[in-house]
Amino acid sequence: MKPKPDLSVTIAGVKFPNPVLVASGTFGYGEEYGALIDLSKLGGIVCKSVTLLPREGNPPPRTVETPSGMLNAIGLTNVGVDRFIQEKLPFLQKQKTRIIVNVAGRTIEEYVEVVKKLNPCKGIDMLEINISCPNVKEGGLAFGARCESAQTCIKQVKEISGFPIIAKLSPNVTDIVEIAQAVEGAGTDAISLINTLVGMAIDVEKRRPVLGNITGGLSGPAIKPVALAMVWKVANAVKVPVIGLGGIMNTQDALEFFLAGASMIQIGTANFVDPQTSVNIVNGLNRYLKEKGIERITDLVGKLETK
Amino acid sequence: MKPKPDLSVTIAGVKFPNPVLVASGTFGYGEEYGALIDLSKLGGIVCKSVTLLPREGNPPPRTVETPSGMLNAIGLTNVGVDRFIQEKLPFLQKQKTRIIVNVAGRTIEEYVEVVKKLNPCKGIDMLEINISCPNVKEGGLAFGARCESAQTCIKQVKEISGFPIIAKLSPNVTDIVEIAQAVEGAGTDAISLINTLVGMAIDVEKRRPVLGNITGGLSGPAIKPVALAMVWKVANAVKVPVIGLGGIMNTQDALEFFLAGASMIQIGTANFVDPQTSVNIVNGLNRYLKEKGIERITDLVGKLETK
Amino acid sequence: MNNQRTITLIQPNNRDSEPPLANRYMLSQLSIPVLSKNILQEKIFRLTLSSAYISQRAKPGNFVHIRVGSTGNPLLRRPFSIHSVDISKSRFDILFRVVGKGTELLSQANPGEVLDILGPIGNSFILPPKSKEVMLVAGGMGIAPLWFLFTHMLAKGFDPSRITFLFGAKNKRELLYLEKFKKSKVKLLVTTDDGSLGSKGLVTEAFLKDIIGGNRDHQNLAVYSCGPEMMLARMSDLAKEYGFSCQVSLETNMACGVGACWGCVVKLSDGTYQRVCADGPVFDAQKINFSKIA
Amino acid sequence: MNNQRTITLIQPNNRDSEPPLANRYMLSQLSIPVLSKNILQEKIFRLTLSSAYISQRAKPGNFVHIRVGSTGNPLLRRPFSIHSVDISKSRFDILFRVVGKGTELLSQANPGEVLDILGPIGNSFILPPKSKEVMLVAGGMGIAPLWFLFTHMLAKGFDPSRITFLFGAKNKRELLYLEKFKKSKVKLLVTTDDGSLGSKGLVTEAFLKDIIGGNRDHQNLAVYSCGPEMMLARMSDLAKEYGFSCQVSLETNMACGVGACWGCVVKLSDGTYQRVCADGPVFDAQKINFSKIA
Ligand SMILES: Cc1cc2nc3c(=O)[nH]c(=O)nc-3n(C[C@H](O)[C@H](O)[C@H](O)COP(=O)(O)OP(=O)(O)OC[C@H]3O[C@@H](n4cnc5c(N)ncnc54)[C@H](O)[C@@H]3O)c2cc1C
Ligand SMILES: Cc1cc2nc3c(=O)[nH]c(=O)nc-3n(C[C@H](O)[C@H](O)[C@H](O)COP(=O)(O)OP(=O)(O)OC[C@H]3O[C@@H](n4cnc5c(N)ncnc54)[C@H](O)[C@@H]3O)c2cc1C
Ligand SMILES: Cc1cc2nc3c(=O)[nH]c(=O)nc-3n(C[C@H](O)[C@H](O)[C@H](O)COP(=O)(O)O)c2cc1C
Ligand SMILES: Cc1cc2nc3c(=O)[nH]c(=O)nc-3n(C[C@H](O)[C@H](O)[C@H](O)COP(=O)(O)O)c2cc1C
Ligand code: FES
Ligand code: FES
Repeated sequence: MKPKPDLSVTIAGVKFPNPVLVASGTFGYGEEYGALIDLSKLGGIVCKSVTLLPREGNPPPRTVETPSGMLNAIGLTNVGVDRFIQEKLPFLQKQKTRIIVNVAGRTIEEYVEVVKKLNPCKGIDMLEINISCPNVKEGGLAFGARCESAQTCIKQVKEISGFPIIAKLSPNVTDIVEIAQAVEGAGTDAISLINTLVGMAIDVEKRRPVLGNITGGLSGPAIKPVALAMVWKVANAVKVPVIGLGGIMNTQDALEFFLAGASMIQIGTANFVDPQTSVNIVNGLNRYLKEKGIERITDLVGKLETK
Repeated sequence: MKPKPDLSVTIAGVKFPNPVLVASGTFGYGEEYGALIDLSKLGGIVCKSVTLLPREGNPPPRTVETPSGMLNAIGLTNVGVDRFIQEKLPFLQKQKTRIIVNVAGRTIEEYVEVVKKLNPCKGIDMLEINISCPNVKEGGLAFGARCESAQTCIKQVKEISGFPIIAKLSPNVTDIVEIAQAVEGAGTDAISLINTLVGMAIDVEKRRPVLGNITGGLSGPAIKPVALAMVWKVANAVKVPVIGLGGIMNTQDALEFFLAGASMIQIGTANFVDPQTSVNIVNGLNRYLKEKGIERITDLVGKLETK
Repeated sequence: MNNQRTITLIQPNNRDSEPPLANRYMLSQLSIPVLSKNILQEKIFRLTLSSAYISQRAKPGNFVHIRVGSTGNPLLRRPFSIHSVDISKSRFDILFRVVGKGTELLSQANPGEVLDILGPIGNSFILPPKSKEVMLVAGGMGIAPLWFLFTHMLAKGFDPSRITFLFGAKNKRELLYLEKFKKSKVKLLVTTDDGSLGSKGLVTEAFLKDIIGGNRDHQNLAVYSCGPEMMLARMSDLAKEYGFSCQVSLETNMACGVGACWGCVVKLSDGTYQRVCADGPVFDAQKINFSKIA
Repeated sequence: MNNQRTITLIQPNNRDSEPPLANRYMLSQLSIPVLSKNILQEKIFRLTLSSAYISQRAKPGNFVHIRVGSTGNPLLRRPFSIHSVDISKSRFDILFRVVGKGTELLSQANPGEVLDILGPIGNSFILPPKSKEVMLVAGGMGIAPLWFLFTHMLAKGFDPSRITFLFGAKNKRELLYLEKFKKSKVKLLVTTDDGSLGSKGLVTEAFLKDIIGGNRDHQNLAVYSCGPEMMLARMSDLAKEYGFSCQVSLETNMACGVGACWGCVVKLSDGTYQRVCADGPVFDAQKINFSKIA
């Protein structure tokens, strides 16, 4: 018998039991899926974005299905960082998995405020800084779309953060490499990509946008090719670890991201389709490495041959 | 009996019998589909991009299917403008439909040269200037991705073009409106969007990119939400007519684009799925207008309610 | 689906001081065989599904979230109310109309096929004290959860002669279960859009006529309603105007179905949003801000 | 599909001075009913399709481009060689192995279902003068077009004793039609990867042994081959080395299937690309630059 393959990954000093995270906004605060999957099997949970103040979010409808994908315009609905710490974090702290808190803000000061409030908290392993939400008027994508603002935001957050940080990037840009290098320069510990692509759907009968917010963010298998291309480009241009996401539905998809250069992956929309997806992929990776006689998942990262 | 609805559209003085075009690169030079559909039923044919010199294109594989879409990296394979005029144009000139020649180049000079060679030709109604091809190393997207280069290219082409021109834009940009306004400022007669999104697929078994060119352009239903959002934004920001494309498969999709502000549409990948798509949509639009008692297709353009 | 633990899931939302409507704590992901399929009318199907787990736990108002097809198109699950339950036979039904590709695919499921189902989900209708006069107001497929509520009430010993069932549909063919209603001794009022049976027009207007003309004590009414959004908006207005209690079961686009994504929200009169999947689908009609749903 | 004109489609590609391999001029889009389905082996299916149009026009080497499923997943059509034709009964067969979701869906097509098919497409094998010694070399599903070529030759009066058929497969179960081969009096050589029948190893090596040991006049050979790319690359090398004529039927990813998109190209030795759908699928093995396909 070959030894059990090693799925563990260490990023910025944080050791994850396996490289499969669940993506922000698609897994609530963990508790919502607690009845359906064994959370301790996950590499970690990335929580729904938290902001300084509670946010009700956008008017409904907030989601609509599209070919092999979905649009969402939730609008960063969340209870705000104070209630997050009181009401949501205790459940997460008890879980035997890594916890990454995703932070969003309307201004750089807000990002900084939220991080300051999180700094004293136990049970948080990393922060993911969402500079890429397409569904809010201020902040979000406004920061992530231009090098200077992305750099400033990440720099200021990194300066005061008590946790290693991940910069979460938007695909809605001309040159993702430029942005990735900017946030690397600002000191981010890792980069995750992609957030959703801006999209729209129209109700022809009503002659209205389907979404209350008019536009929304496209996710799911439809965007996997776009995500993969960006992960590959960024992984080849930065030294910090890259976390890949966008349309990953199964082990095969996950392997494509590792080969392209992702050190870890996140599962988003697939949680809605089958809550077992993330756990299935952990098992699938184990099986794959065993079958191929590969010792460590890290041996696959960036092993794409392009010559 | 109500009178037959009016599907005709006039753009830059060119009257089209209906607003349904077939998209560049997906319909060859028309003759390839001549046995399968009645070309005279189309609003017009946009030919495969022509360049100054013949191009062999990229190494295979050149296409791969993705969820609700496909990647292509053809690489502007074409016979070059001289042979285009000698060998391909005569067939097109004989067709009872409008002919739009799509032009690409590695340098602005090449665009200009090609247009000069086309200027004396009969049977061409408009030119579409492809500043958005993601699958070539030089030119293409390099021009379309930045305002200045897009503007310069379109300006120089417009100055010497004997035909009205359409600027074909890329979705791989941070701010499509900025680019659209730049080419409007440069004097384009119309804007078409979107070309393909940059994407990638990986063969896990071989640990190689599926495409010979590593990355390719994503098209098909998967990208429809992205196309629709961009068409809506651009149509609300420019005065020149907008031609919408990206993932249109049926009449319903087409209607979404008209409501979003497209004056005309193009059918691309759908031709591969069902060569009848464009003709079916022409018929479907006729039926829809009749059923709803709408006299002219132009009455639908931009009629999206967002309040 | 190797994991079917039934751990407490979502903490009840205690924003308001009322008793929670919900029994929300037993969501599970199950592989459930189709026992039989009935085509009740053109495009209206009833599937009987075999699950001891769900049949034992389902309450009227609960729904299930079903994966339809595995090609990725459609991608997301589709929600359907639990339409009836037979605990002794470990089965339950869903009733649905084919409106798009998801319901189309589901209508092609054949006996023996196994469906991937999340359920039971959501809160449930609160039963009234037996002193109340009960009125059930269904529009079209709104019959799906109200039929379960109705048969549940009868089983719990509610007096059928104190129950009025108002049922509106496009035409008489879509007025399901007329025979069964007759046998039940309930007072049945039907309306159709085309006047092919009962009074022609909207079921809400028949309801209004009944509560005004019927000499009813509005304080003593317990009204339950399900149907198209326009209809529920009207019921909400009437509830506010006449002051009767009214529980409605809502439908919105759903992604996760388990309370995680906040995609399925409905706006309340106080300006806040609640999730139809985890805080509903049953809401107090008076508390919904229907003008902001559409 | 209201339009089934059969206009001349693609001008023959006259880059080289040889006679064109093709009969490419009668592509049509047809609605074709499935007559029957045979499961020959695990995952290997044969569909019999009813079409006077195609059966009358098909030549060995032609293929059809089939729309599999209508949910948009898979999106593109899938190409399959015409495997056999019965003109008198207005039918033709395709033979395929289930390798992914497209072939999976196609394998679920049942008699009576109607498929949306483009065809016949592509050029065809050029028959040799009857003075030649014919060798057919099939690997796996490569049997599909070669079987049509083989039966066509017999029907045209070729002497079976001058035909050698080499057939390689994974195992003996996948060596189809052994009985039929026996009856035909052709010389049959089989190989299997696992040695379960015939010689163990690659069919190309059995072929090599035969043409070296068999005292053959390589100038007088007419070789036809179809199979996995690695195998055809080897055949191409052998053809160059031993100087025999060899026609191969190629497979590449296809989008349009009608010559419009230039997606399906193969690289020739002169550095140019040709389309497998419109310029092939049959090519002179010596002219292909196989090292650049993979
Ligand atoms: C809690 C809940 C319980 C439900 N119970 C039932 C039931 O018992 N029986 C039943 O027939 N239906 C029920 N529905 C509605 C059902 O889920 C939709 O009809 C179904 O999801 C449509 O899927 P589709 O793929 O066929 O249609 P799609 O292709 O997704 O859409 C087709 C049309 O239906 C509309 N539509 C889609 N989803 C919904 C929705 N959730 N509500 C209203 N309109 C929608 C779309 O706008 C579109 O016009 C319920 C919905 C919810 C949220
Ligand atoms: C001209 C032509 C004739 C063909 N004739 C036959 C035939 O008679 N019988 C038969 O079984 N197959 C034939 N093929 C191959 C057949 O088209 C593919 O097997 C089929 O398209 C796979 O579709 P899928 O959706 O099942 O697989 P996918 O999900 O698309 O792919 C599954 C696997 O098959 C591989 N694959 C996909 N398409 C091709 C292809 N065109 N060639 C080689 N590998 C591919 C993929 O790389 C992947 O590994 C032919 C192909 C061509 C181009
Ligand atoms: C319903 C929904 C809500 C989301 N909310 C957030 C969020 O709050 N913060 C964030 O950074 N990303 C959010 N995302 C983006 C996802 O985390 C992820 O980047 C994106 O969906 C692409 O991955 P996928 O295709 O696997 O879903 C959301 C996505 C969806 C579908
Ligand atoms: C195989 C293929 C080849 C293409 N070639 C060209 C081209 O030569 N020039 C061009 O401007 N666009 C080209 N395109 C882009 C299409 O014209 C169109 O912009 C894009 O495919 C989006 O539309 P769709 O989703 O309807 O296909 C090509 C697209 C495909 C799929
Ligand atoms: S559907 Fe996700 S919260 Fe209700
Ligand atoms: S598949 Fe389009 S040219 Fe061959």
